[in-house]
Amino acid sequence: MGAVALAESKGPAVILPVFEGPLDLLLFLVRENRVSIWDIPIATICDQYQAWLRAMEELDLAVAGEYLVLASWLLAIKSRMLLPKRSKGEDDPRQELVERLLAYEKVKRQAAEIAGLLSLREGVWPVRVALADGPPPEEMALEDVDVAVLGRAMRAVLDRFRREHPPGLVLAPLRFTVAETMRTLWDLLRRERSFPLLSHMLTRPDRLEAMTWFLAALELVWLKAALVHQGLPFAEIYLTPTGNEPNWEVVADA
Amino acid sequence: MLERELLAAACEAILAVAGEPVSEASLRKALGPDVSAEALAEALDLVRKRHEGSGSGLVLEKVAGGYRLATKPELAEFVASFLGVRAQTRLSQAALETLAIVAYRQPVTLPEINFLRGVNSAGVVRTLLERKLIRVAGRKQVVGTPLLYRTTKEFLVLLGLGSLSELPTLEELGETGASVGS
Amino acid sequence: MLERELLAAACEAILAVAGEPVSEASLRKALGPDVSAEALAEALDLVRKRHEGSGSGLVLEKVAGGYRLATKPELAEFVASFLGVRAQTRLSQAALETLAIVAYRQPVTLPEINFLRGVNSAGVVRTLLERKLIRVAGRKQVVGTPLLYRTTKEFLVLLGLGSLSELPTLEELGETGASVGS
Repeated sequence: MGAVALAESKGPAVILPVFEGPLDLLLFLVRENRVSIWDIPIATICDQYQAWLRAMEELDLAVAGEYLVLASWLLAIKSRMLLPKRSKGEDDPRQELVERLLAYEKVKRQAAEIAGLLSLREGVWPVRVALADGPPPEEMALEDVDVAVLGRAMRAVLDRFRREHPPGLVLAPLRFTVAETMRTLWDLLRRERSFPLLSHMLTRPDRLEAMTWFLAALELVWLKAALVHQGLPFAEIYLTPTGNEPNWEVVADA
Repeated sequence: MLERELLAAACEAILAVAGEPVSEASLRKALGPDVSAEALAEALDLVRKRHEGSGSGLVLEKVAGGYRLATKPELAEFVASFLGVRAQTRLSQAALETLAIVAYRQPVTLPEINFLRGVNSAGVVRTLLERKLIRVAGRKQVVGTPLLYRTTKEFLVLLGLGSLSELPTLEELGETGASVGS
Repeated sequence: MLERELLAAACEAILAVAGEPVSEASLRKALGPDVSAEALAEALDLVRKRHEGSGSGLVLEKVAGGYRLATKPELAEFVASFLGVRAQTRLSQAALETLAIVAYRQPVTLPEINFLRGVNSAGVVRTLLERKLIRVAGRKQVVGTPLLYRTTKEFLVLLGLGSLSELPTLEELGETGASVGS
């Protein structure tokens, strides 16, 4: 439990402990009031608990939802305590809370035991003498392999794969649509009668745009709206119109 | 006797390169089939004694079901100064509590940890996983099949324990009805 | 003289954790400003002598960058034998990655593994087969009919899983602590 200085009405300068959670705060209050954990004066503790929450809020300490859940639980117990007991055998409404507190208190003592062992071991370093032929390769003992290790290895594979295979054209934003380019190309063909596809493609500033022109040309040929001519391999590719205007409604839907 | 001294030297060399506890079984496998358990025990005893004097900076430890060489705690300040670290990074109270829950109740799930501590401990669990103090050990067959956690060998090494059974037990203060201490 | 012995012990501890040659300057820096060059030389001499006997597995060497502790050359065979034994119970990063690919993408072929990892993984696949962590599960009906690999029952036991369906997704593992911090 760390501590934060707080000026409060109770005294000149009160130290506000920083709690690990609502159970920690509740344990603190039980101890502060010097009451038995088996017979907690719920009304008093409930009021103090809420006072602490307000103090924490005023200090802008993040009050997690868990604190509020316990606050409403305390209120529920408080109101049940006010009801007359229906029968002698009825459970004490505080029973479950006491069990939670005892279990948490045990966790805290076990944590202290572990902290104690750790402090004894501070400053003990494993010996690792270098090997004559360089350090051994990074390996992991089989018994240390768990699903978290396996998952990390898979993520490493996938991350590396993505780095080495940047996304292709498929994922690029649709700045140039094939349908629109087909329309433009058709208009050009009708006007010019012949269109140098290759040089047009090669002078596009954008690879994606060049691809779009190519796909648009293929589409027009497929729809029998244009013909392709190429004199020699690697020479200019010319497109000429056939006079069959494509059905633009169908093209737009495709 | 040379044979015994050679065996001790070989053990020391192996432990010095291992950097982690080595089980008796692994040592015997590495040293050859003729080395009896008694001979190994004698050799290890020789190594331990050789380092007991104040002239040695090392110590033979029995941790996590094996043997390892470590630096002597009383030399910590020199080693720390050389390595440029103050001490090994301390664990936060939240991490200690979570580690205690896993250590004493393993195997345990995140919902169980959250319930015991009264706060969401997912971040702490991940820190402990990254520090290799706990590991995932399958799933619990309940609704949502949450992952189960256990402590690791590294946890035993860090605490200097031979096995989990050496974890300190607590007197059940709560059951006697005594008021709560911290 | 105790002071000299303490100095020798501190030198030994530092050299034992360094894992590489340490210069006299670094040693003196770690040991403190009062340690003279002569005192350091004496302490190192003490360390050297302590390891000269046949009972020690280590040797103090003076190399280019300074001093270092190494295993004695005549014990190399034991050290190599130990490292060989240990390698059988360890997985390299390459093996771990390949195992992860088989686990998450099974059934999977070697060409598919090679494609994902970007390197030929035939040797690693063989290792995993020998360790019984993966097995052959028929052939893929594509050109070359490559063998298909799957994980084994031993793999599930190692991870503490009842069945493959319990293998957490990468998203689930990533979320193990995405929320509340420690």
